[in-house]
Parts: sequence; structure tokens; C-alpha cells
Amino acid sequence: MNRRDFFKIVGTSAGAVAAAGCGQAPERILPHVIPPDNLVPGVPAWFSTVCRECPAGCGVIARNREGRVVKLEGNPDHPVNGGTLCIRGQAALQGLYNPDRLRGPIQRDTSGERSIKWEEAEKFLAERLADLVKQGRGKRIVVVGQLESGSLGRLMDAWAGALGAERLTYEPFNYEAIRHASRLVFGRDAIPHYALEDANAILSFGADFLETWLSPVQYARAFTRMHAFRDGKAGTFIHVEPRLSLTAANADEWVRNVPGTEGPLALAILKVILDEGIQAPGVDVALLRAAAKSADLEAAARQSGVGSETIKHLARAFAKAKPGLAIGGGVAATGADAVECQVAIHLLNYATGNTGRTVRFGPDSAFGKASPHAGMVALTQAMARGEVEVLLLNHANPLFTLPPKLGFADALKKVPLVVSFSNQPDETTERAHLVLPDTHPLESWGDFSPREGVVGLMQPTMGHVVDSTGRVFDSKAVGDVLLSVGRQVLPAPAGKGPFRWQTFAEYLKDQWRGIAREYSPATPFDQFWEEALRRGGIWKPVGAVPVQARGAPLSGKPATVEGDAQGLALLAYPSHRFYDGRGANIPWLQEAPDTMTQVSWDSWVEVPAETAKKLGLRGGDLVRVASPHGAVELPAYISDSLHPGAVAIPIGQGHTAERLRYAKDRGANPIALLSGQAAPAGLPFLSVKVTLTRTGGRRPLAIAQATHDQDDREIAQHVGLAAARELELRGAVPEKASHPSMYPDLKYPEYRWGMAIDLDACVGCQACVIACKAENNVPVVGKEQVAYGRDMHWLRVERWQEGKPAHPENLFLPMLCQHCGIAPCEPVCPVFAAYHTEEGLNAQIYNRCVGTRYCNNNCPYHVRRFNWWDYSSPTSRSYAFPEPLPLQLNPDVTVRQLGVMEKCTFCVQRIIAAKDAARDEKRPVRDGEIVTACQQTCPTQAIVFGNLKDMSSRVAKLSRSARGYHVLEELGTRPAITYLKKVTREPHKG
Amino acid sequence: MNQEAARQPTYADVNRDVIRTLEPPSPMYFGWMSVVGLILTAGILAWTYQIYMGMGAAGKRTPQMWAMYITSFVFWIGIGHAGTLISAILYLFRARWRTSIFRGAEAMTVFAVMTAGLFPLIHAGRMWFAYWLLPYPNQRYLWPNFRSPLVWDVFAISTYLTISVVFFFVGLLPDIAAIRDASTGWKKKIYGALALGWEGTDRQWRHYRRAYGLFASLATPLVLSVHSVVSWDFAMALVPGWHSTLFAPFFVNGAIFSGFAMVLVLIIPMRYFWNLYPYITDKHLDAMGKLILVTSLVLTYFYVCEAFTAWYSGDHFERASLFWKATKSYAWAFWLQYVCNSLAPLVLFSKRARTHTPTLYVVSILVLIGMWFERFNIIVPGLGHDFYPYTWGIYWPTVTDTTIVIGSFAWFFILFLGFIKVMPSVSIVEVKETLPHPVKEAHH
Amino acid sequence: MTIKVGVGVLGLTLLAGALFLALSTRGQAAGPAQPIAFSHQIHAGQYKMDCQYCHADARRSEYAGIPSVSRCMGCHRITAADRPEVQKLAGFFNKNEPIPWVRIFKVPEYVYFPHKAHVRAGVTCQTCHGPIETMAVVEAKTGQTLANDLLNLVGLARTSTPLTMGWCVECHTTMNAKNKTKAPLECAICHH
Amino acid sequence: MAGASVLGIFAHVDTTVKAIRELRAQGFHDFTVYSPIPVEEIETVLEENRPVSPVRLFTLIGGLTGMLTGFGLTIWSALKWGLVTGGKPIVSIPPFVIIAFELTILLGGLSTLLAILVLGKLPAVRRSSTYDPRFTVDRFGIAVSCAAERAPAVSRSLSQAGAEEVRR
Repeated sequence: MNRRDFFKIVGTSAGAVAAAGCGQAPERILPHVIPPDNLVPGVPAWFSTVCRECPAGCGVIARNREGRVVKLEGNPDHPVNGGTLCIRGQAALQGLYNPDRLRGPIQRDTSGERSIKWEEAEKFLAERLADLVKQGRGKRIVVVGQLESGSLGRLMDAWAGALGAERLTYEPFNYEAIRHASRLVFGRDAIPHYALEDANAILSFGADFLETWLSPVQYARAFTRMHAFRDGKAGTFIHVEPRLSLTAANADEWVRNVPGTEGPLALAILKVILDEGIQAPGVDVALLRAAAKSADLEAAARQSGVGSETIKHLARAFAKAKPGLAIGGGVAATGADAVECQVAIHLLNYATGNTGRTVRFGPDSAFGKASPHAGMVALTQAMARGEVEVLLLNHANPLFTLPPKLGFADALKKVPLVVSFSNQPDETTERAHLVLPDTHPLESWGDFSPREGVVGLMQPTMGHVVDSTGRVFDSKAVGDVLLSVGRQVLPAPAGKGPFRWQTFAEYLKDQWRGIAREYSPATPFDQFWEEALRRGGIWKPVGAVPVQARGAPLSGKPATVEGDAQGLALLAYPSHRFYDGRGANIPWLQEAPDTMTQVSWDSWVEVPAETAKKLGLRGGDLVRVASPHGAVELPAYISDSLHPGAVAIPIGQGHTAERLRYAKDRGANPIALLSGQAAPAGLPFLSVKVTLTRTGGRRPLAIAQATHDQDDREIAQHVGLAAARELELRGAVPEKASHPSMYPDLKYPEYRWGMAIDLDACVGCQACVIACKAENNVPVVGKEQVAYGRDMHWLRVERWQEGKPAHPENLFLPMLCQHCGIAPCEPVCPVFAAYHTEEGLNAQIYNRCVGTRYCNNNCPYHVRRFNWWDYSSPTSRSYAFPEPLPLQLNPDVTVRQLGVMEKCTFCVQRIIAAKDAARDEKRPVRDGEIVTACQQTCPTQAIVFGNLKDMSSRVAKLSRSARGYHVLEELGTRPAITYLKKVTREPHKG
Repeated sequence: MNQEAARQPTYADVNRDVIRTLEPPSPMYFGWMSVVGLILTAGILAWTYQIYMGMGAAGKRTPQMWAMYITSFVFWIGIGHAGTLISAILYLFRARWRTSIFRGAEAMTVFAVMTAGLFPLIHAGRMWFAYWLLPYPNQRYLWPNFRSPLVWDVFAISTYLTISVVFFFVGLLPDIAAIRDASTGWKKKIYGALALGWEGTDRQWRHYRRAYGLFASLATPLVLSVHSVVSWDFAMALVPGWHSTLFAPFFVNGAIFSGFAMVLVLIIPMRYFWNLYPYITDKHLDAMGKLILVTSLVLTYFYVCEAFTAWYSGDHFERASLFWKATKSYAWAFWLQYVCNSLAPLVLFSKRARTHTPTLYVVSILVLIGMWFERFNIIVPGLGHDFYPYTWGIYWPTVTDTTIVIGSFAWFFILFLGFIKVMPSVSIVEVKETLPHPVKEAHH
Repeated sequence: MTIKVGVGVLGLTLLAGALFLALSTRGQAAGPAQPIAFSHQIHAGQYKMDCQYCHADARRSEYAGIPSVSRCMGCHRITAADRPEVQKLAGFFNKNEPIPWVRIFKVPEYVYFPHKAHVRAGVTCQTCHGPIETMAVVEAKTGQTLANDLLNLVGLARTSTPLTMGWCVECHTTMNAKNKTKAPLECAICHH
Repeated sequence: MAGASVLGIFAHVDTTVKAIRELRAQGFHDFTVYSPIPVEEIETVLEENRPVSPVRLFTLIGGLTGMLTGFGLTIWSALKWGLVTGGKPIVSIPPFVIIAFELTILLGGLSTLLAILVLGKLPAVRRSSTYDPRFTVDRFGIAVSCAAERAPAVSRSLSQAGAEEVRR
């Protein structure tokens, strides 16, 4: 695919001219008819919008080149994510350009399925609805949709209200338990805002806030601020979880408990605090004592497998933090006792004076607006009874996310008309009678409020996706459809009635008049609107609302887990890459390794080593995992660290929908093992015990990392907190002369680009990996190739572990081209395809490469990637960019051909662009002006890029840090990347 | 078998016996040719497939960016050393026993280098641009990187091939003239053209002899340099187990070792099928056997040095690499190398073994296997466990690369089989030189 | 006999070579037919319009840009509105369709050529595109030719053909030497 | 003065040597000796008054040219476009020595080949009139160019020396 082919279809929605097939055919270039404002071909335009990959609502800016979005970046002004994005946010682009995206409305009945026109589809739907409404059976219409906390949500409410329909907001992970507990303890039906950055110690009960919990990007940023070593200070993070999750691996202290015992543990800690009298002054001790009445330290220690000394230590460490922060979540804390657990956590925060400081009601999370799981259970029952006649699904896939045992699939058969607004094929959409594909969020108007006081504004960042053969993805915004159908159902004179707006965009703007009055009454609306569009929304600080604690009854008993008494508790946890499964058909996400296991493409069951030994399992052996409610078959991943009483399976894989080419039949869905019955805490993900049997089959996993053992090579290094402080005081060691070169040092006339990566900040989230793939047109190669060491990632996040395998110290290391000053790869290239630029870049000239691959042999870091297959030519079988994925390709970066070596360039295209801008202004490049794609997206800002020659630049300062070192320094390669050692805390003895 | 007692051949006998080898071949010859031809076709098809699909068709991966192709490249270059060594060095040392085998050995050299030369092309990701390694003025104003060992390879191997071909051809000249004079019709025309009008005049002989000596003295340092340069492909790299000053002599010795084994593999059947016993006697085999033995012992010494330095240097990477090679996934190949290269040749201490053709043949084959695996062990396991544990990995050959490697043997044998039917595989002139001159007065 | 054959073979080889050279010249030699017979000679030559009046993106973008149909119509709504070619233009405008111009100048996919930097450095359009203002039909002989490559091989080529790498490099080198400019000679600037 | 050539064919080395000596004694110097192999004895006789073969000069000049080309090419091309690799200087002499060495051998060898061809007057399209195919098998020959009137004398001395056959 020619990355610049799109030049010729600039500004034309028709895109009438087919790409010239071979080189000799005349190529057409099409000018604009009427040039759109602020779009100059070749110059990027940026549009702000909101990421809708999960309900965290991060602000996004989209880079539009020649009418197509080529890269997403975090909106630097946005209060949630502050310019950074997570792995899923980065990958949203491949949702936009997904080759399996639906191309238009579909009608399906017993005779099969067919494409229909929008007018037809809307008319069909309107007629059915009108019939029901006329008969006064509007209640038999149900709208189920993902969390929409903005105008679309209000429109849906209004629409449902006008038609007399029911409406449910369905999020598979809705954190009901927190909401429930808040109601019990503080009388507020809300999920508070957690200010991690202000805590000195975080005590987390299973909350995977670096992966999926509530707002992972925001929390990762906040976590770094509280935790990363700065000026000799660093906060403490204690994590309680049976499984060594990515979040647990980042904890200073990971406490492995028996699954389901978070509640008793929290309560026991509360009791210790009360017994030792180390609670904050002024709290209602009597209330707390009453609550902790049933707490029993020894019993909790026994049940949880956590020693009583450790519990006491946790209590003291937490209480003395002032403020600390206790949080609870994750799947391990979603058992039957989840509400009790959350109550105990709320009380812990209350007891140590964190409420109002690090736990803030007021800026409540949007998650509090999701309907409880009980609503879905009730809906299923109603459907089964035949009480639902029209079911409208807005980005909800209950057939995948609800346990089959609940019977949703059968109930769905009883619904005469199922309408799905999904623009991707999925399990539920496959069963819908009418599919009305919504526009992708990046093509849509809309807004989203992730918490009180923040409203992100969404605008189309490009026109409708048109692939390079000229086929349009004929989608229509769900808001537009609702308005249009609503008007047909309840006709009203123009400009009147509940659906008087012609388009959803108009409705949105109208809604924003209200927002303008609330946020900025003095500004004229047009100005406010334009500013909001530019800024990406509107936000204001919302103070903490004072809350009064109330007593709550607590049993202090661990969660009950049903199933075979000899079985292992099932931890079905949300995948960091696929969330609830909605990202599974995004090839980037499939190919990005799970950091802890380094598995890509497949799904697995994490089996504790003890059980594996008993069953004679090796990694990759197929295992049948059976619960009372179902069974799945998955390859085993043998874990030394998982609690011996548990097995863990990530949620997100196991799709069955026919048209999901990347996700179909990949792994299995552990939700099939759950009962699905509503508990007070919603759907209990921790509720069953499973038994494992070896099937005898094998399906080896694609694991990128050969070993997590560094074999004493000091690749990822760490230093104790005390030692780090000492180093800090002593200052940097002068530039080492320990690895002299035979040759004089190279002179860099203007710049020498370099990078500093703080391993203390890196949490291993893989966002940089996808940002790099997106920026640099890195192809996706598939499971077999990854398994065989042929992945193409220019940047990889390695996980190294030290210490006891059951309880290791984990180190995350982003490894990319080190741009060595004395690069071993360069002199071996026979044709100068690899050479050193005057700015210290280790350049790789793809079109000069003949593919001897000598450079990668000689690269001690093996960061060079070879095009083993032809990923770039559309006629090749291994083509990596099926339509319309080529639209995403960065026009500033070559798509590499078959047989050439490629690697990280330090985003040389960004360097060139920044130098160009600087030259316009006749000045040198400023520090911080060049931001590489990986640095840009890093939620913890672990990566800093800049000019090493400028002694005042951030990167130069960091490179001189006393914690700095080079990987494999002894080889004398003099890398331009300095890693800063991770700061580890002294382990607690007990 | 013992042909020692045979009558001393005359000059005319030599001409007759040698030219007899060029008679129209037997059905068996065609049988062999078609077998080899079929294998070669498979190899060519595999290569075509690889060019079409990409290097992914071969089993390479990170970290084994090089594998069987470079193994075979070094192997064939090594084989290509014996010929020039026998022609040049033994010529300079006036080792008379070389005369009846050097022609075959030289042909082997030329063909082995021609085989070896294919591998860098087969190996390159974009072989269609391989000419960029040549220094030629171009409109890009770009030149190759003369600091790269691969460019040294280009120079060393093309020089070696050129000089070997020239040396080979110059040696053939008088013999071609002899065939010309013994043949008729179109054959006479072709051989006549190839003989360049050689008549064996005193003027021709005097320059020829002088030049031949000069060729020998140029080829001697060349032959040593070529495998040194090839060894630098590895020694100049950083990879543990590669980055060693030992490599040049180690490779040169190994090359001679495997080259002699290949010579034996070729001439033993030749002697049998064409009844060349008067010319290739057991004395020759004995001398070759001794050389194989000596080079094997030297090689063993290098092996010991290699292992010792890896251990004694205390270098963590070197040690880990050696330990891994010897005990993990590729241990079988590692120990096979020692059995074939260090143990098997020890039987040649016995004179009986040195003159017992089946034994000699088996040892030679083992040596060839061992030497192929020696290079394999340097490359594949060496890369598989280098500096960076993240990327450690195991290489699995595919059908494609295996077929290509086997095809390369077919390519070599098809060239050699072709050669022995069109050119004298024993030097007419030099065999005659070893015979007593025809004199009238016996007591002269 | 052998001599005759030799001469014959040599002759055939030379002939084949000459034929190959003749056929191997790439790039559009003659200007292709464009959807509208637009003449640069009239616009840039006769009326001395600035190139960047129409190709307005050249100073701010990688691409020089093709004027939008509405920009053309800006003048041609009145100017020469009766000419048949201008009416064709109006036809496109009225149908709200872009004009499918045929591209003449193109560098390979792996070359990044920014117009902006060259305009900023004061390089005239003609330096690369030739005397456009004299061309009624734009044509270009660009890119590598085998003939040039072979001449190079024997050391005979004195100049490179336009838009080849040697041609770019030559200009950058001379400009740097002559005018003390800092035109980059870094491979990665154009190839990344 | 008409020229003639006389060819004597010998079966033995010693008789050939004898014939050469005799011809020399009679003052004949313009003769060509054919032999199937290079024979030490014949060469010794022939080389008596001749300078050493100039082949080595070809080799030397070729070799030196090669070396200079090697250094010239590498240094010039490196300077032409100074690209740094691996922190090494643009003109890195040690690797260039290898190129220079290989070119020394290459051009040295090729010029030696040239020497054989030039000095041996090769390639020759036609056989010389005095050539006999047996010279590549086991016969030696002496072809003497002389004035026509001296031909009988030459024939005689060739026969006396032991020629199997004498042709005029």
C-alpha cells in the first residue's frame, strides 16, 4: 500500500478514482472542489474528542492528515488523562478502520440477511415502534446501552420517556459494590473520586487501577505522582490480591490472600487500627467499633492466609500515611461479599481521615450512573416471559458479557424485534433483526462526562471512512437515528415536539447551551462552543462534599464460592487489553503482549504451579476448566505466583461472532463459567470453584519473552529506597571512562538526541507499544509469527523478575533501539543502510537495505525487526493492512517492503517536523518540542526525549541522574538511552 | 586392490587413460545425473518460492537472523580451500604426490566456491539488490561500506573465485590441447578454441612455468585470507562465541580439514570407476589421510582453546553461551561435532585405516558432517543464546531452507559430474612429469 | 568460422543492449492528456502569475498542492468564461466534482520530499520542475534510467537525470559549498 | 633470401637436448622446441643465454595497481560521502587493508594470466605449420627456421642427433 495514495482522494467524499494498480498506470490527483477550512494536504490538523473505549472518558486529540485520522494522542488539557492514553485508547483507531466494520444497515429475518437502505430501515423500525406506542405498549420497548453520561444519554432518556419505553444502562463492569457501600456508609449513591496523587500510601484490595479499574489512565498518572521517586520521596503502595496482576506487580508490597478474603482482611485492619488507637483524631470511634465488632484478627489471618503480623503491619503502614487511601475493586473483590468489603474499605478511609481528602464525594464517577446488574437479570426474565417486543441495543453485547447460564440467549429468541446499533459484528448483533451501524466515536458528535465537573466534547475528527476502493462505511449516528425514528413515531410540526432537532449535532449544541450557562455564563455561547471544541470540552474543579459516616453491619466472613470443594476459585478478570471483550477484534491489541505473561493473540488459564505439577501440566497444554455452570477449554499458563487455591482467566477473548476475523475462536470466555445471578454487589465474578482436567491436546501460547530471568545480566536494574536517597545526595557519577573507545568521541554539531526512561515510573501498561505501532506503520504479524520470534514491535515492554518465583520483584523495561553512540549494527551493514546521523540517530534506510540481517545479529538488544513476509503489498498473502486499515498509515513514514530491516527511529519524522517548525522561526529546537510517540502516550511519563547536548534539557539532566545506567553497558555501545533504576522498598519482615 | 606392482605407464598411456575418462558416459552416469538434477530442481523451486514469499519461508527468526544458509556458505567456502591449497601450497613445497589429485581438487574448489557464492544471494532478504554490495559508480553516488565484513567477503570471494578459475584454467591449458589433438569433429573445434592455440613450445612453457609459480605464490596468501575474511564475519561481530581472535586460524584449519575430506569423497569413487589406480595410488590416500589427521588434531586444539577461553575469561556471556550450547536444545549438534571432527579421524593413526578405502571414505563423510555442524553450532546455537535473554530462541528448519541446502549439494555435484566428462580430471601433463623422462641411453 | 560467430554474437549483444537502453527510459516523456487542456504557458508565462498563487500549499506543506476548483473559478467565473476548456472547468465546479488531473512529477514512495523547506530556502520551482512557464503541456523526464546507470557504470555520465537521488545530492552539495547553506545530506532526512 | 623451416621429431629427451646443443653449435638460434611437458633438461639448455622471463614484472605491476586501487577506492569513496558507522573514523585503514590486499591478489593474478597470453602469443587461432599433434602426447620437436639453402644441413644434424622423423 502506498502511504501517500490518499493524497489523491483528498477532500473528496466520493473518492471516485481507483488506485492505480501498477506503476505505469497514470496516477490521478484530485484537488478539492471547495477547500475545507484548516485542512492543508500534508499538514496535520488536530481535532479534540473523547475516547470511548471504556467509560473513563479520557480526552483525545486526533491527528488528521489529508482527511483521515492517522494517530490519536491524549488531550494535554484534559483533567482525566492529561495528554496521555492507555493501550486501548491508542488502539481505538483500529476500531475506526477495522476491516470487519459493518458497511451499512442490515436486516435479518428467517429468510436470511440483506443490506437495506437507511430510510427503509428507519421506516421499518418506526412502524413497529409506532404500533406499540399507539397500543400503549411502549413499556415493551427496551433500550439497553453502554454508559452514556452526556447528551446522548439524555436524548435516550427523553426518547424512552416520549415513547414510554424502558431504558437500561449496561456496563459489564459497573462497580456496583462501591456504589452500594457508599450508600450504606455515607448515604450517597455514588462512586467517589479517588485522589491517588495526594495519598502517601495506597492500600488496594484487588483494585487493578493500572489496568481497568474505573479510570486507569488517570490513576496511573496519579500513582506515578504519589509513588515515583522524586527528591528523595516516594509513596508506598500495598496491594492485596490472590493473583500477581500488573497492578500487583507494581506494588511495593504485594500481599497474596486467599480469594474472597479481602473483606475480612479490611475489617481486621480496621480492628487493628482501632485497637492500637492509631485512627485519625476526631473520627467517630464508637461507630467504627460497632462496625468492627465481628472482626477477628486471628480468624482473618487464618482465612486469608495472610499472617496476623502482616495484617498489623499493613494497618500501621496505612494509618501512619496521613493521608493514605484504601481502595477496593478488581474481580477478586467482586465476590458475594463485595459490598461488605467496600464498606470496610470506606470505613478504613473514614477511620484514617482520608474521606474528603483522598476519597472525594462530589466529583463522582460516571460509573455511578450505570444500571445495576439486577436490571439485566430482570430484563432477561422479562424477555423470557415474552414481555419485550422491541429491544434496542446501543453498544451492548450481553451475549458475550452475560453468563450464558442466565439464559439471555434463549430469552432473546422471544423478542420479535432486536435492533443493534453496533458498528462491529459481535455475538448479539449477529442475532439482531435490524442492525443500524452507529458512527464510530471518532466520526461522531457527542459528549461524555467521566465525572462531575468534567464534560468532554466529541466532534467528528474526519468524514465517514471511505476505503481506497471508494467504498463508504455507511454508518449513521445513533442519536440521528433516534431523532429521525422518534419523529416518525411521534410526528410533530417542524421545530416542535420532543424530537424537533434535525440532527443529533443540533441537539448536542442545544444541550451545551445549558452546560454553557452552568460553566461559563458570562461567555457568549458561540465563543464558548468554539472554545469547548478546541479544548475538547469544559471542566471545572469540583470540591469534595462533606459526608457523614454511618454505621453498617459487617459479618467479617469471607465470600462464599460455590462449586466443588476440592476445586480452585476462579478469578475471571477484565483484560487489560480487551476490557470486557470489546477490543478483541483490534489486531494491535491482539498482538500486544500481556505484560505479565507476555502472551499475545490467545487466551489462557493461569494455573498455579502446584496444581500444574499435580496434573502434569506444561505451559500450552489444553485444560478443561469446568464449573457448575459451564466449561471452557484453554491452554495452560503455569504460574509460580498465583495463589494455590485459585485459577485465573482473563475476560475479553473467546468471541464466536462469524465476522470477527481477528477475535473469532481465539481463546475462551470465562464468563461462561459463572452463574450470572445477581448478588448485592452486582454480577459476582468471584463466585465459583472450578475443576481442571487435562485434555491431552496442546496449543502452545505465543509468548514473546523467552525468560523472565535476567541471568545476572543486569538488564533491568533497581536500587533500594535508602540507597537511592544516598545516591541522590551524592549526585551523579561523572561520565564514565570505564568503557573507553579506540576512536575519538563523535562530534555532534547541533543536537544529539537521547532518551531517558525511568523504570521507577514505568508500570508496564504497553500503551507505548501501540502508540509506536500506530505512529510508525508497524505491521501486525499474527500468532504464529509472534510465537516464532518474528514480531515486529519496534518497542517492547519486558518484564523481568527477581527473587522468589512465588513472590518476585518485578521490573518493567521498555526496550527499543538504543541509538548507540558506538553502534555494533552500523559497521557491519555492507551498504550503509544502517549508519549514524550527525544528530546521533542510528538511522535505518529501508530502501537501501538488502536484507543481510547482519545488523540484528550484531545488535546485543535485538531490537531490529526484519520483514520476513511481505506486509506492505496488497497483493501479498501476508498483507498486514486489509482495507480500510491503510487509511490509518502515517503518511510521514514509509511502509516497509519485503526483506528489509526496520527499527525504532526515535520518531525521526517528528524530529524533522519540529526542526522544520523551528527553522520557520529561525531558532533551534526547544526542549520538549519533540515528543516521541511512546513518550507522548506514556500515562506515567516514564519516557523523556530531547537533546543530550543541551545540558539544561530534561533528558540531559535525567541522563546524568545518579540512578542512570545503560543496558549492557559493559559492551561499550554507549547507548543514547539512559535507564533510571527502579527504586524498591525494603521488604517488610513478617 | 594393490596396484603398486603395476607396470609403469608411458606418456602415451597417460594420454590414453585420461582421455578415456571423457568417453560417452554410461547409463549409470546418466542415472546419477538425473537424480542429482531432480534434487537441484527441487532446490531451485524452493528458492523461487522463497524469493516470491519472502525470507519467512526459511526458518529464520529473531535471534537466529542467520542459520543454515550461512552455515552452508561457510561450509562450501571451507571445502573450496583444499583445491587451491593442494595446487598452490603443495606445489610450492614440491610435494609430488599432489599431481594426480590436484586437478580434481581444483575443480572441486571452483565448484564449491560457486556453490558457496550462491548462499549470500539465497540468504539476502532482497537478493535482487545484492549488486549494491559491489563498488560501481551509480547515480545515487553511493558506495559500499568497506568497513563491513560482508563487503570484505565480496572482495575475498570474488577474488578467490577469479584466481581459482584462472589457476584452474591455466593448469588445464596443455591438457585441453592434448584432448584437442586426440579428438575430431566438433569436439576438436571446441577444445581447440578452449586450448587457445597451445602448442607446448619452449617459449610458452617458460612463461607458463614462471607464471604458474607466481600463481601459486599469489594463491597461497589468498587461500589463507579468504577463510580468515569469512571467519571475520563472525569474529568482527559482538555475539558471544563469535568475537574471538582465534577464529581466523581456526576457520582456515577447519577449511583445509573439510576440504581434504571432500577431495577423498570425490576421488575414491573416481579412481574406482575409471580404474585410475596407476595414478591415484594408496600412497596418495595415505598422504591425504595423514593431512586429515593432522588438521583434525589442530582443530581439536582449537576446540579446547575455544572452550578454555570461554571459561577462563570469566565473561558471563561467553560462559553462558558455551554452557547452553553444550547442554541444552542443541547439545546433540554440539557433541556430534566433536565426535565427527575430533574422535573419528583418530582412527587414521593406523596406516591400515589410511589405506583402507571404505574406512577412509566413512571418516571423510563423518568429517564433512562434523564440519557442517561445526559452522551450524557457531551460528545457530551461538545466536540462540546471546546477550539478551528476552529474545533467546530455538531455530527450526523449514522444508524450504532444507531443500535449498540439499539442493546446493546437488548443484555442486552436477557441476562436478559434468566436469569429469568434459575435462581431464587428472592432469595429463603433471602426471607425465612424475614419470621418468623417456631417454634413449638408459644410463644417462 | 569462429571469428564470424564471435562477431555475430558481439553484434547481437550490442544491438540488444542498444534496444534495451532505448526502451528502458522511464518517466512520462511526453505530457499526458489532462482532463482540461490547462496551459502553464498562458498562466505562468504570458500572465506571469506566481506559481504559489495556485500551488499555495508549497510554502507550508510537504505538497505543493493542486488549486481547488473553486480557486480556479475565482478568476474564471469572469475571465475567459466563454472558452470551451474553461467551460469544462465550470462543468466540474457545477457538478461539485474534483478534476482528475494526471500526476506528472512523482518521487518514489520511500522518498520524503517537502516542498516547504525548498521554498523557504529560495529554490525556484523551475529548478526541479523545469521551465514550466514555457510548457503548454507539462511533461517531465525524470527518474532513473538504465542508460544513465550504465553510463555511470563506465564512468561516462556527467550529470544525473532530474529527480534522481544523485541529482538531489548534487544540488545540495553545490549549494552548501557555494552558498554556505545547510541543505541536509543525511540519508534519514529523505528516507524514513 | 627464401626462408625454410625444418622440423625434427624426437621420442626422447636426451636426443632432443643433444639436437639443441648441436644446432646451437652450428649457430642456429631461431628454433622452437615443442614438448608435451616442461622438461628441466631442455629448459636448462634453452635458458642458458636468455634473460629471466618477464612474467614476474606483469605480476608486480598488476599487484601494485591492485593495492593502489584498493586503497584509492576505499579512501576516496569513504571521503566522497562521509557516513559514520559504529563510531569509527571515516577513513578506517585496517578494514581498507583487506580490500587492498584482495585487489592486489586479484589484479596480480589477472595480469599474470595476461602475461601468459601476451608472452606466449596466445590465443592463436591457427596451429603453426611445424606443429604436430603428437607433441601433446609423447613426442618432442625442434622446428628450425633457416635460410632455404641451409635446410639440408639442419635436417642432417637433427637426424644425427636421433630424430625419429625430419620434415621440411
